[in-house]
Amino acid sequence: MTVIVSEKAFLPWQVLADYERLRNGLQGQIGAATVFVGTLRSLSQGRPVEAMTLEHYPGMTEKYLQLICREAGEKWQILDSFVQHRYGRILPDEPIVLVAVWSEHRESAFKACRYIIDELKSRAPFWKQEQTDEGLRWVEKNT
Amino acid sequence: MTVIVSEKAFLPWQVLADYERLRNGLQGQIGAATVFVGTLRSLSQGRPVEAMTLEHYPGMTEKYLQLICREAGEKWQILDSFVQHRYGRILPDEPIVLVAVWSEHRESAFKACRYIIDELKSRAPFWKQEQTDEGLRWVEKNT
Amino acid sequence: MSIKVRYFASIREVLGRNGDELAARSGMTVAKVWQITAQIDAPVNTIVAVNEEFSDWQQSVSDGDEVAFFPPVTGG
Amino acid sequence: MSIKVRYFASIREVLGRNGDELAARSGMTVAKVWQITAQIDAPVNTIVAVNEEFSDWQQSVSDGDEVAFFPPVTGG
Repeated sequence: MTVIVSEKAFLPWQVLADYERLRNGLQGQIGAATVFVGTLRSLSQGRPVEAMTLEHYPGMTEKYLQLICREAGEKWQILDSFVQHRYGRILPDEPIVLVAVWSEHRESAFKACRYIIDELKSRAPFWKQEQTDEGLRWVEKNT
Repeated sequence: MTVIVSEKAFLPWQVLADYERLRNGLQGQIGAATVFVGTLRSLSQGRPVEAMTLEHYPGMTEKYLQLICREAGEKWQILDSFVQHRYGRILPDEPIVLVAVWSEHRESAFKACRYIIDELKSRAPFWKQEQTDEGLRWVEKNT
Repeated sequence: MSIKVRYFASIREVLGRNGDELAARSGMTVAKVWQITAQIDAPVNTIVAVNEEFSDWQQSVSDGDEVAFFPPVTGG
Repeated sequence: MSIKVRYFASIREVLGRNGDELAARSGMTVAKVWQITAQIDAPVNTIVAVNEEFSDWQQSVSDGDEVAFFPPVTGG
């Protein structure tokens, strides 16, 4: 289980390739991997988005991401999980969040991956501020 | 929508990085990507698996994978889908299948990705033959 | 009239060949194609496809059709 | 007794600062901490956390606690 909260942009597929290459101990066990990547779209409620700034609560963010991953591991039989989430300034088409879950069978991987992103959206202390042609505005509700 | 059925081993994260890099026309639209990777485990029903040979029905395989992806696109609002599936001889820890779906919102991406892998397992004409320490045996039922 | 018959996986192994070529009467069913070419009882759960589409034993075949017999699929 | 108070996102902006340091009486509630430091009504839906855990307005705080106020989260 690994949780990374970082400001720098990341390439999800590169991150996963590196993570799997360096991981020890699950040889032969993994039958399924499920991945979710959330990316910044360039339209929000019909207005063009120039950029987004993600504020977060350092410490509490990591704590809740780890808690959510642990909960997923208690609810479903999974072998490993990985979450990377950005903060700071993000441009359209840049990834915001990456969630990956590995398990023996696909049911657990799908369920746990979905659980982690859903819970992250309702419990991890991040706040999005969009920069549109009307200026800055706080996103008030997650979709 | 892209479907690839091929004999050679592939690296799912590399395949996705290349596919996204070369894709045109969805700039700013994608908010969610969901990916499933199925990998050969080294244990099957308690016996060590040395290798697996996947037989397929060339032509019908591609046709059904494309049909299933089209069906997913009719059922959910998705922007793109990608399936790569191997045939031939596969070793433990090697990927067998990769499914990826891109959409504006995560609900469609998760549902469509799950649909594609579930339907693939029941309708795409592939047959697994495992090589264990007891010899070769046809896998009779998908899990 | 000619029908191309294909066998896959365990059915291919049981019959010892990849397929048959059948000179056939018009209106013949898939079941009849199996009976003439395989000459054994079809294994339980045998799936049939006509021209690369899932079909059934009562389906009539036409000149040039490809008929395939195989066990339940196990891909993914 | 000292309480560290933190504000995030729109609440930080409304109050014009990142936080406050509060010398406080023992047994003070989170609601009281807000009242003393923010001195305005809390925006509807304000979320509170004590020591990096979701909490509520009736929670009592202790010396050294960190109390945070923020709007509903919108990550992911």
